[in-house]
Amino acid sequence: MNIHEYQAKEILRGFGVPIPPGDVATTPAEAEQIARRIGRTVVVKAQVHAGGRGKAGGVKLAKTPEEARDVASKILGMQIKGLTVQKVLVTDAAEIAAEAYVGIILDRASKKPVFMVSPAGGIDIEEVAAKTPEKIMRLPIDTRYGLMPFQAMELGFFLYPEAAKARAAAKIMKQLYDAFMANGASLAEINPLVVTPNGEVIALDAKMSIDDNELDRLPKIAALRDESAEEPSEVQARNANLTFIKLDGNVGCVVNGAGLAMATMDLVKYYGGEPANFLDIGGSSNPEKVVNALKIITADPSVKAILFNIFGGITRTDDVANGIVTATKQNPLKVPIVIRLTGTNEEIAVKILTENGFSAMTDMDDAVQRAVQLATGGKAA
Amino acid sequence: MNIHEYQAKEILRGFGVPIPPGDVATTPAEAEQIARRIGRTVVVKAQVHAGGRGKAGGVKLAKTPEEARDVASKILGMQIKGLTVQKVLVTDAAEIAAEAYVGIILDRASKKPVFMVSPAGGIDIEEVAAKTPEKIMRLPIDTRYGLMPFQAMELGFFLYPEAAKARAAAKIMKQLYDAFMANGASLAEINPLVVTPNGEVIALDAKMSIDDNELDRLPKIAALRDESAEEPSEVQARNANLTFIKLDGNVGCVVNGAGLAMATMDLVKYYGGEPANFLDIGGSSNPEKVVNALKIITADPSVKAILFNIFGGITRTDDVANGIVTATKQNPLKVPIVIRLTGTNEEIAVKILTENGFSAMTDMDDAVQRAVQLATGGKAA
Amino acid sequence: MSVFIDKNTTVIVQGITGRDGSFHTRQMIEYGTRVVAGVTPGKGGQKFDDAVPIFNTVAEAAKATGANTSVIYVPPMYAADAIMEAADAGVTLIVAITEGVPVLDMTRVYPFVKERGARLLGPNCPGLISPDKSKVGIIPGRICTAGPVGVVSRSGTLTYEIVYQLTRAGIGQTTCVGIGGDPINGTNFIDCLTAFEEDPDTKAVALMGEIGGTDEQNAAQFVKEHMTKPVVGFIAGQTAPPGRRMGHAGAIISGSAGTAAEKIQAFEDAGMGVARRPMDFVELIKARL
Amino acid sequence: MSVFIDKNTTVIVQGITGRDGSFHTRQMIEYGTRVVAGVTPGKGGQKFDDAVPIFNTVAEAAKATGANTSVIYVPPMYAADAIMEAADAGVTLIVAITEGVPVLDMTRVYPFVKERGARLLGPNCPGLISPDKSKVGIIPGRICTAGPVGVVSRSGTLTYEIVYQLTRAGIGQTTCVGIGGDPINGTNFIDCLTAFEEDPDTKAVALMGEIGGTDEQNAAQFVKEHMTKPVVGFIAGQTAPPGRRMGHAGAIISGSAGTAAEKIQAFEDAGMGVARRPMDFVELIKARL
Repeated sequence: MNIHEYQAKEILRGFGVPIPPGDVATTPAEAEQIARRIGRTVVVKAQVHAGGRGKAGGVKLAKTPEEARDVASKILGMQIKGLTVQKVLVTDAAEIAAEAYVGIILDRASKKPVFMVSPAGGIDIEEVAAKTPEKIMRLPIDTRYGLMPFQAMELGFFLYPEAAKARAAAKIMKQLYDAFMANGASLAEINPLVVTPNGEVIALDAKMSIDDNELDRLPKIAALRDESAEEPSEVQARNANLTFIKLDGNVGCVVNGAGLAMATMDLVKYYGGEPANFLDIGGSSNPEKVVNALKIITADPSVKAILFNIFGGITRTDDVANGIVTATKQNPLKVPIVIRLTGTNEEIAVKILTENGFSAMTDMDDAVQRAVQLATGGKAA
Repeated sequence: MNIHEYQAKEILRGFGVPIPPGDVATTPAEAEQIARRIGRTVVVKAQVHAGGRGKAGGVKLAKTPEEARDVASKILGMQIKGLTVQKVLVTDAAEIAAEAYVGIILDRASKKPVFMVSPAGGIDIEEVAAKTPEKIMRLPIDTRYGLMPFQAMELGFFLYPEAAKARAAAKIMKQLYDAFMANGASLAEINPLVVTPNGEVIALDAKMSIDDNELDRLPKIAALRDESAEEPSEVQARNANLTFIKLDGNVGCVVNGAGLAMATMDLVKYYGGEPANFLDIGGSSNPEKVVNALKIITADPSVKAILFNIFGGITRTDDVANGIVTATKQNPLKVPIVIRLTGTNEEIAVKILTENGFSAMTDMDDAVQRAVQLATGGKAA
Repeated sequence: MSVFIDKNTTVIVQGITGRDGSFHTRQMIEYGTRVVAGVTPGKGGQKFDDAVPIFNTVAEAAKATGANTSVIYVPPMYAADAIMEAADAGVTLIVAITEGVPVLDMTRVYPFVKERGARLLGPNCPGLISPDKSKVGIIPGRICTAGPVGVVSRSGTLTYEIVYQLTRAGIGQTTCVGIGGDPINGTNFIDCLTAFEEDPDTKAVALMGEIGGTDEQNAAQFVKEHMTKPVVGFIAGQTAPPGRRMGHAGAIISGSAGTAAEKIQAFEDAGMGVARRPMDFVELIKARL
Repeated sequence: MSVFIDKNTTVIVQGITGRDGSFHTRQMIEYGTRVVAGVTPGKGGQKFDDAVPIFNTVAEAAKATGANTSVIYVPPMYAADAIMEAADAGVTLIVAITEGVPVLDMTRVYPFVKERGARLLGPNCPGLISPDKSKVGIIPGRICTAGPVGVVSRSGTLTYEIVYQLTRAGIGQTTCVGIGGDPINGTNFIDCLTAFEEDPDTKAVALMGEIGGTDEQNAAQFVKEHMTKPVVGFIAGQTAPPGRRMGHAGAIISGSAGTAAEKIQAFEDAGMGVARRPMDFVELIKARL
């Protein structure tokens, strides 16, 4: 789960990270008030789950409260990578003497959270990695020991040769690490970490992603989810316990299991179709899930055919069949459907389907070809 | 450092351990007030750093506030193992259905804190270990992982076969472990952990010892030290940064290094004397320490001779010599002194001593024999 | 022969009285797996289906039965503890089926299990099956048949799909291993390839990877350098958009590392067979046996 | 030959600019120890006594100099971190002089150092010296002389006393090792006995123990089972009252384990020579050479 910059900053402040004052506004008037309270030049920043806000015009300086209102009125409502800006962060525009990058990423190769720091901050770390890899220090952290003081100092000295700044940075590393661990993060980033003209080390921007698996035990963090900043169909799917990602194709896919779902999408593409979505109904089947899945898919006008690909293991294929019958009774389908079922209770499932006027296939390859034909009107290979 | 039962209970309460209400009193009137506030039968318990309080008459039941006052007046001022009772804990006398033992001890063999639990509680765990060792479960804890939930449950089920009680005990194990770690303990004990007639699991007595090395970073715990409950000469020594233990002999020993100090005491005994103390002036010498050491030793009327045994490594023997001269100028000695010095700046030290009327020896064995002779009037071998 | 499990595998089921645990315990027993104990704290002393003794702790279960394997069906927030409990009790194979285990938990679990010398499979995996010998986990027994192919995969139902196709084509398996799709798991492709290479009955290996991470590239490197047996690979997620999760936490494309194209290239460079579609496995494996 | 350190030992001093660190660095250099780097965060780039380069971190120091050993003189609350920093930087011998390190810190330090394959001596130890070759720590060089006796001890000044007596009697040492008196330390008697047994130049060993714990009993057992060379032992603390600390946290008599009598008995059972007084070492060792 991604959280907004202002939320990440709030968390990091709680762990002691020095961050200039600021607050979030949903209207230009609120932005003006916040700017007035800060009483100095502010920066107004779009709060959306997308990178490149600056380039998109979502980050602007404002020297006066009135200017903050004007700027906010332009940014609020703006579209950035398909997402509408609903909130802006209005924050003290600190002066900057130097910019660094500090991040922690949960890394599968080392099986550890890994610190990445670079004295070349303020830009994409990917760019630094590509152009000047020697300017990045990577430090895997053994969570059994945590970030040890000497490691924090190693990171600090990599950013700043001066002991005072290195120590200040080391302290921030520890705070960032503690925030990362306590909040079940998969990513926590300060970019830029800046040195102000009078030598203070402070965090100007912050980003955190939370491991979805942690949310059950972190209700406060789970409550930070901003559904208004997400694709509505994805919100709907998540609330129905479905894993769903909207794409731009014409074949709506309902599959059990992520690997099989991806393989199904790939096969759709292979036969000349375009998958309209990734949708995994997961392991434990129940008809309700299938009903919800169909609701979400049929709401997408670009879907020209629906493809079910169910390999019943834990998933009972009769549950899926019942779900299809129920859903289509409630909302008759306007597009053709191809159902491929095999595995647990297959015979019952086929019986249910045929009794309700559906036909079922057993071979994945055949089913995908058929769905693509239907979606493309037979134009695809 | 040992802390009192009431202090240990206060700490454990802070970690959530269920403990019956109670408070500490220094006068019979206070004890009465506390008993009145509790409003049920109470137990009045001497707060001294010594085991076997019960057998010594330092723990008594009182059914009424008046009885609590009477009992407290008997316990306060009582001597237990040479220590005067200055405080009593007045606490709810919970009814007991079953008693268990729970302890954590920092163990040198496994290099870990080790849980020791036994369903046979309420008595000395040493007794259980000797008579029914199968009733003790030992579980070393890897502090990198901490006490894991499954381990807490293993301990809980060892005490109680019923899941509810095992779970309650497991929770207390975790709380005790957290208290142990957070307070730099070397020992934390709940004895007895009891089951009340209505099935609650609660801690009736608690004991904690703190690693002295932790006190610098735990000022709140360091403040728990009750100097009134300790031997005054040992308090004085500690405040002068000396390691001192009072014994009953006639040869006062001043040595640098614990091993050499023990070996010196052993040699005193070997030659027929009795060491009056253990005193280690430590590694970094300064004349002030020697002055304090002599003050403490000369205050003991049983000391008949003083023996210095200094092997100068980090310790500069001239510092020691200067300390002896200063101290004896301030307070002329009433008993003979034998000074053995060798090592760093030995020549300077000898010069200082001889100029001030002292003689110095270089051989440990000779010096010890001489000191014993002086202390025993030549009677010892 | 087979890898990791066989007729001598004796299994403890952690969470045996839960919904998933009880269902799959029955499935395993029906398949012939030697399920010797169950664990549900507080139900110690009872019996599951009047047959399998239940214990309060894995330590007790292992001590009483000498089981060498444990399979875990406990809820995600308790799974890390359950894995560590199993490792601490001395079983040598731990199969964690549970999906949704917090990844940070696994950063502690992994070294813990390793220190104790146990093998962990999963979490978020379907387990493994050695046809006609033993199954530990949830892979449907009827889709498998004994034979010469080792199967290893990051996903569940996709594995079933391919195993089923192999079986229908008369190509049996030594062992099918689902290593799971989580970012941090106990057993990786190389561990399985090593085991298949050593297993005399395995004549070829089918490997199903996914986008995200570099495990498949590492596996390809291993195949190139250490495998004498043919390996056929497949990558799911060629159509996945960059940077989006596809259910498995592992299925993320991060920067240039982890794309399907990159992984397929690595397979080709290693001289592996590459299945473009799931159904291609049948012909590619057949040609290599 | 010698054990643990020799002419090839290259040393980093952690806390080189501190009071103790600077004093003993000069002593070590004077003795001939190859002190190649110092570490004091914030003083990186400077030189100690215009000769020894100072670095901000041990990692930098180790990388720049290739040092194989680090000696630690930092304050007790920072010592655990300093030890782990040294181990992480890849040095193979870490000598922690610092006294007063919280024991719980060591419960983490010990496995950390072990995982990295380094040897830790101490904390709360005087270090070690191989006469005429190298000294790392604080043992006064002038009391030692090269020769055939290995010395290992839990205490500092008591060791000096005995080494000095040996030296005066013309009995030299291969290496003198002070393992320290703390409850949890990195190197124990058995580690040292093993090294002395393997060292061809060591002909006999002098071992100085203390009351508390069971290290001496374990050492005696090891001598009995594995040592071909003669060992003479001594136990300090025969007159210590039960249950009272005598400066070293180690010197606690807990129950029946750890008394001087028990340890002396173990020495005798192992066929070791037993020194009743410190001065007895000279004759007992001489008789065994």
